[in-house]
Amino acid sequence: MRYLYYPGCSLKGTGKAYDESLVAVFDKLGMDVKELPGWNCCGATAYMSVDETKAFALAARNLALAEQENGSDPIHLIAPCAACYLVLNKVQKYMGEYGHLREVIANSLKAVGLNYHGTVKVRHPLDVFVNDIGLDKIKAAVSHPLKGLKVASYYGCQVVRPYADFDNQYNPQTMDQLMKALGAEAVDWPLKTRCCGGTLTGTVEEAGLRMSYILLKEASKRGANIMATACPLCQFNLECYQGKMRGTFGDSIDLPVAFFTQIMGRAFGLEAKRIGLQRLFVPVKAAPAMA
Amino acid sequence: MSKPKAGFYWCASCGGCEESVVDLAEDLIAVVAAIDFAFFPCAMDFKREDVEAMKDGEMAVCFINGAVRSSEQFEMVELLRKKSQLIIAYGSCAHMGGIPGLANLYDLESLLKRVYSETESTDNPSGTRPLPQTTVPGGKLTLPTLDESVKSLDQVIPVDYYIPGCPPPTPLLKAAVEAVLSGKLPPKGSVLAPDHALCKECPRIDSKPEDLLIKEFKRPHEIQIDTEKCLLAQGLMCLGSGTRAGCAAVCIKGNMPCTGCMGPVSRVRDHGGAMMGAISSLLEYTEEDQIVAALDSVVDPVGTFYRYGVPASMMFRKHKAPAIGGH
Amino acid sequence: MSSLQIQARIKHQEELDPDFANSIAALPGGENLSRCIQCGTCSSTCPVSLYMDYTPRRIIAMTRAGFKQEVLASNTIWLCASCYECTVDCPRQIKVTDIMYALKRRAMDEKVYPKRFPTPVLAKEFFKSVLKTGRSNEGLTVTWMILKTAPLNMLKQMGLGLKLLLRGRMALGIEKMEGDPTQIRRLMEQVEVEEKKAH
Amino acid sequence: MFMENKASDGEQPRVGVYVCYCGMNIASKVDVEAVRQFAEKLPNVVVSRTYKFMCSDPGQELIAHDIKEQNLNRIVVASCSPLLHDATFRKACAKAGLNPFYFTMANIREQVSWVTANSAAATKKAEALVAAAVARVAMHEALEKKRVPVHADVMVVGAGISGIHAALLLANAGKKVYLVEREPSIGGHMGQLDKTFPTLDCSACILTPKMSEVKNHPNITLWTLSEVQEVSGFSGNFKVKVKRNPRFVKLELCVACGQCVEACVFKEGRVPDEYNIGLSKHKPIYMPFPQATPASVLIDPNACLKLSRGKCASKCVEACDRAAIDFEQKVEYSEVDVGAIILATGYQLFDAKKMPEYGYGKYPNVYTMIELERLVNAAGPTQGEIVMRDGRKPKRVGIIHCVGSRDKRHHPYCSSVCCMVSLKMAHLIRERIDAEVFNFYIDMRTTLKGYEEFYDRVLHDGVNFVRGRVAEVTDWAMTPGEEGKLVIRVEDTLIGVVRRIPVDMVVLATAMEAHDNADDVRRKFNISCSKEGWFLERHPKLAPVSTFSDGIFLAGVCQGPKDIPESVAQAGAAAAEALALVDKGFVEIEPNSACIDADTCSGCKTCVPLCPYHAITFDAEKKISAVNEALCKGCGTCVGSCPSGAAQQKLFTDEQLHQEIEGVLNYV
Amino acid sequence: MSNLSLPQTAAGNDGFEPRIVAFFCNWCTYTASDLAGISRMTYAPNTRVIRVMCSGRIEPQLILAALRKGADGVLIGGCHPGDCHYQVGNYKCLRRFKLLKRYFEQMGIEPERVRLEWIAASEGDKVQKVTNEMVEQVRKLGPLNLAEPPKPHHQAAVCAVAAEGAVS
Repeated sequence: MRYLYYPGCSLKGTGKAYDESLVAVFDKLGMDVKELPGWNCCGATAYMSVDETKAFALAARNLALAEQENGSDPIHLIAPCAACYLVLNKVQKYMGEYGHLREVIANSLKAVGLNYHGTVKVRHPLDVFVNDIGLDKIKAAVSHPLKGLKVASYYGCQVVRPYADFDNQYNPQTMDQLMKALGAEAVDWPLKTRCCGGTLTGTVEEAGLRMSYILLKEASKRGANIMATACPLCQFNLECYQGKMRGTFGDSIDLPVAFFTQIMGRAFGLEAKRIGLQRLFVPVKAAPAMA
Repeated sequence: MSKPKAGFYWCASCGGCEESVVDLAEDLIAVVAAIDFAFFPCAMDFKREDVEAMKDGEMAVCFINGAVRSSEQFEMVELLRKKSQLIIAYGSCAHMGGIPGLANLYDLESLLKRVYSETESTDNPSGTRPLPQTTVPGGKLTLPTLDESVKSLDQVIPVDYYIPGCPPPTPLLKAAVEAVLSGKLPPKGSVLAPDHALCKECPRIDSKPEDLLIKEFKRPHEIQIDTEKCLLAQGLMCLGSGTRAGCAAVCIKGNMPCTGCMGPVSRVRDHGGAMMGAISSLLEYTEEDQIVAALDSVVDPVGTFYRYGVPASMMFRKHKAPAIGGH
Repeated sequence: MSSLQIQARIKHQEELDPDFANSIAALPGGENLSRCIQCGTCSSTCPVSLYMDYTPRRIIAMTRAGFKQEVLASNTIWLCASCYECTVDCPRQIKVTDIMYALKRRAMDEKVYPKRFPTPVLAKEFFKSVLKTGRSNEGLTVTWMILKTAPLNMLKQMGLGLKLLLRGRMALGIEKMEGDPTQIRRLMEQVEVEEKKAH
Repeated sequence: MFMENKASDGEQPRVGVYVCYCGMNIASKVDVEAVRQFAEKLPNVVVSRTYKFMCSDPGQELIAHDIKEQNLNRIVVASCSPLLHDATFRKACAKAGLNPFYFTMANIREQVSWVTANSAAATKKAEALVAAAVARVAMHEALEKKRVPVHADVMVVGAGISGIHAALLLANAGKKVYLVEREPSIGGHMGQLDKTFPTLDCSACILTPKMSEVKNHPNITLWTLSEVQEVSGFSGNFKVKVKRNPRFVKLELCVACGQCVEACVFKEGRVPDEYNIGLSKHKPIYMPFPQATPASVLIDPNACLKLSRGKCASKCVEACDRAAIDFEQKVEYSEVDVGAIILATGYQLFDAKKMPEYGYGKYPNVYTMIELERLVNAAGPTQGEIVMRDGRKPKRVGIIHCVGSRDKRHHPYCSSVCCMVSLKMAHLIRERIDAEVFNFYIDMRTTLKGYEEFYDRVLHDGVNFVRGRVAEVTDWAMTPGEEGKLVIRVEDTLIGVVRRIPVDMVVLATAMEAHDNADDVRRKFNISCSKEGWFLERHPKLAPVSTFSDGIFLAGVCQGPKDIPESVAQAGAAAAEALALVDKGFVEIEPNSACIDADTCSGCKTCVPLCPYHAITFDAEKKISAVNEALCKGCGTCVGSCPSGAAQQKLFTDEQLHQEIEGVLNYV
Repeated sequence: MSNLSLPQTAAGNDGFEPRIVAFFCNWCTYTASDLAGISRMTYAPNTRVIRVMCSGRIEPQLILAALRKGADGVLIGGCHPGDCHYQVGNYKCLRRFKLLKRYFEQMGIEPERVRLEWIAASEGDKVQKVTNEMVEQVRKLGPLNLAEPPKPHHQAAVCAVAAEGAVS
């Protein structure tokens, strides 16, 4: 299997810790994954509402770049950010479904000396870890089993909807299995895939805050002492606004929200800085086995 | 009372047809006694002028063998048509285009290129090609020109009867001559041979299984051929099941499969088409890839099913890229 | 003394836009618009519908019927967080999320979205930043957005921004892609050309 | 190669062409008058007319009249599909004394007007098809239909209400019927229901008498635990091989006293009970259900110690004073000849687990409708008490319609009964435990006699109706009132607001779907399936219980979702069709069999191994092959592979097909 | 994802309406095409359907004749493998078809001009899809225009007298 890593803009900004921890985990698992050279913004959701075709073209450029790296077998492009994962998959699919779109994009790419034949596979790290690397290999890498850690796995929307085929859309399991493999306890809760509010938190704050608040509330109610996320925006909303929520909804939630890769890193005994624990607002020290 | 006049002319042919006349052996005497050969370039010294000198319909019958491609052949057969009451297309080439008809798989230019420049034995650095006209000291020399495609005789002039075969079996020739002399002739356009397929006369028919299914096709040089057993049953591509009888199964008796020189029976529209339909149906397989694999053992479909009849077939010649733009 | 406020609620056919539905259905993802049976799954599955002036189902119905103004002026399309619940749950396989995107774009083209409403601005800022650098810089984008829409919020957001900076989660320096960012601009321009060709 | 285009049978063809308007069905797209004029100019055409409805009596009269007046000897009708009206017009020709096979049809409705957008193109296409028909019909020859005697017995496959009803009708008409049922008892799904809508009469009370009538009918041979293995032959003369699994109890001896069950070494049931959808368990030796027919116990070989492990005290054997238990029983095969077959194989229910959003299998208090049928049934696992898996009585119940129906991710079709079933269930719940009931529906479909009235009654019962498809059933509480409840999230589309409604019990009205093995079954009987797996009727309107295989008929839900009255009606229709076939005593075979011309056959034997029905034999004496018309079914494979054109298929001769080819290409 | 190469446009073929002869078996494909009609699925008007009882009846000569007589393409429809109303007729058709394709390769006939499809009685939509695809495919290829085998140009008057002339 030949992998390339597409971080996406957020992992170079608010999601830095995701970037750091993911790379560290790749390394720990002995995976040789280099960053896609010359990658650009995926087109992302907000962009879709300015000009869809342009958004698709941006995404397609990345796929075309990745395809250039094709060797004997096709490239698997790992996109950790939910939005990137969705957009890259979406353009993949739509270029197949809509001939006119395919033409416009193919011609535009040609104009800048690129073309794309649809061979790249866009993968999410959850998928890669559980289905390619396998839980046994993960278990083997665990040096600090996360005893007593009760994880509410939060998948969010776009990692499982609508294009993901690696997990159940209504009750996904991959992250839960992963957490169990790390020696943690997976809390079963019903809001695993309910939206965190996405960009609303920044635009229509009340709505956004409330949506994130609901998630945190339910997770702690079900006994979670940490929440694991697979998307930089989810993590940002769920963690960085907890202070604000206190103000708005009057009760204090102090639930650490970490990237699932950070939790893996911890179990693998990687040093805190390498997996960006210091970048979290809500300190994970509170949670057992995370200190 | 004068004997009816007859002609015997050759176009694009190998001379085998003439041989078949000689094969009449002592019967030849009877024939010569009954008819008067007014034109037989291969055997006697006649010139075109002699024919031109005849009055229209002077010859009772003219046997023409060989396919038609050159300008000379065009002129001659039209001339002979004028001078003869009956035209009999003699032999596979005149009947269906014959072996020369396989040239219809190529366009004229590539043929000339091959023959005058490319063949292993060609030594023609200057790339000389035959010219319709050359001036040499002492005058002009002319050569016939070649048409784009090879044609069967009836594609050039109206033909009254056909005697098939490569070469035609002598008994058919003899019967035809007798028929012409006695005037007991079948309807115009008939092929003067039995109207059923060879299997009916095949000495091996009893050895042909009633549950024959074919796994793959063999070529004669690939196997030790059983001298008693049905050849198709041995995997050899024998066209006897759909080829007109009348040849007394000489090839089969020689332990060789029928290659179809006698052409189809009257009810068949496309000899090769019928044969392909019949023989492929007998394949044992139902899976698409197995079928395709088995058919790979049919090395050269055209050469196998249309060896003597490309011009007379529905396709007539290899298809060129269609002219774009409406019917 | 206040009198009872009333307002005529009738809709006359000539107030509707007969081509609205087709123009939306023609876009990628819009193909099943006409197949809606108004079951309301999209609305009930939507995590934001509680704030919407029209539920997604009604937006579909109104789009189909040509209620262009109402649809484009609705807050529904801007509240859509594109979580794709409706898209995967719709029993008629209508790509509701795509339709919401299409409506947002239409609203921006026709400049009928609410004044100082952040989302379109955010989107535009995003666009600019990508065009310049090939990537988006959340920090700067968000800052711009706030300044343009609600300068006063800036103060409120300061704290958050600062925290992010301190934790190295917001770079003030501009994140650039490797290689030649002008390729992005050329790509975008070519798309415009091709789109014109296509129509 | 040297064919001249003269008519078969010597005579010069005089063709009459009749172009049908079919009201506006054809005329709205095809310029019928233009086609008429076009046809007029075609070779051999003597008369060319148009008419509003050619299939009507006056239309047929028109043909008859012209045949006599203009002494036409060939007829072409350009109208609908030959699959629909070939027979009609052949009769019309015959009435006028013309051999009916001097007729052919041009299909300018299904093949042209209904599928073509552009009018000019449609007309052109219609003309081409008419030209082809005219060219073809000149080559037609006079033919006779062959008569073959039929076997008078009938087989009915599946003994639910449809199969039972069909079998009884036929048996009462004096026909011998083989009734084959896969399960240990007949009765099907209806046997599991409590009450039936809209009359609310008890299902068992109306079904059981019919079941015992079947059991005791002298003309019915009932085979339970049996499945059809193989079907050969053709309409009127089928040979059917039936596999009969052992029940390990001698039917003729068992009186279902139940002592063996009492005695069984297992004191408790251990096998999930199919009849009660696993809501209860039965012992290895058991009675399927109280009214099971035949009234006999049976042994589950996988659960029985004796049969699975070979050693057991076999207390049951001691307990049975009639020595009915027989561990030695083996699978048996029976082969029977029948003239007609009725398929009444029914349906299965959609697996609610395929829609995780409704939490079936995750939340114990989410039930399927059929489970609830058993719960409310007095003979059910709770003796009719509506108590949930956790033992509580529900105070509020939500019934969700269209689970798996009208959903392109599962079944695009409407299962047609769920609305009424849900109304019935709502009523029963109100009546039995006076719980609050919510029905969640997309559209309310109460179309048949007495159904709307029943809806009205249920509305009056105080049942709440919310028009909206439920998005989710969850145990996530947002308010104190929702704690410990199942919360239903739905948009009340009539109000335009999303509602969260906490309930104790959720009931899913799951879709009817074709059996998983429907495809194997249809292959066995050589019929077709719709995309959804329902058996395909020959014509949706005019042959709704016939199939494309003559002599095989459909009854009940195996053809598509329907309720009990409809199923019974259809079973009646199927029985009548079967009766009409076997009572006639003979079938007429379409004269499209192949024949081999003895004079021109070269005896190459190519055709012999290719015939799927071994209808071709090689005459070693004459050294030619010949077709046995009785066995030939007219596929034409031998014709397609005869290398010397000696084999021909009537109605599809080389001449006719090549004329047709020229026809479609030449004139337009 | 399927291939992303740009669809070629039927350059220069404007106004060309392909003529396609279709041979459909009675039980599956012809019924399916009737179903397409009953369901009012409109599709390209270029096909001319000829009904046979079984695809096992269809043989090379019919296909060759259609092309010779002016068809630009030939479409064959039969029951899915295993579903043949006559058990195995469709396999015979498949075998003939495969050999014929090899012959066409040699004769320079584009393979896309002849197409064999299995279409079940319930697949009205497939009739619509396949027909439209086929018509577009052939439209791109352009007209077939097979070279006509020549006919003798002049009728020799003397042929008439031939018979009695022979006996003289």
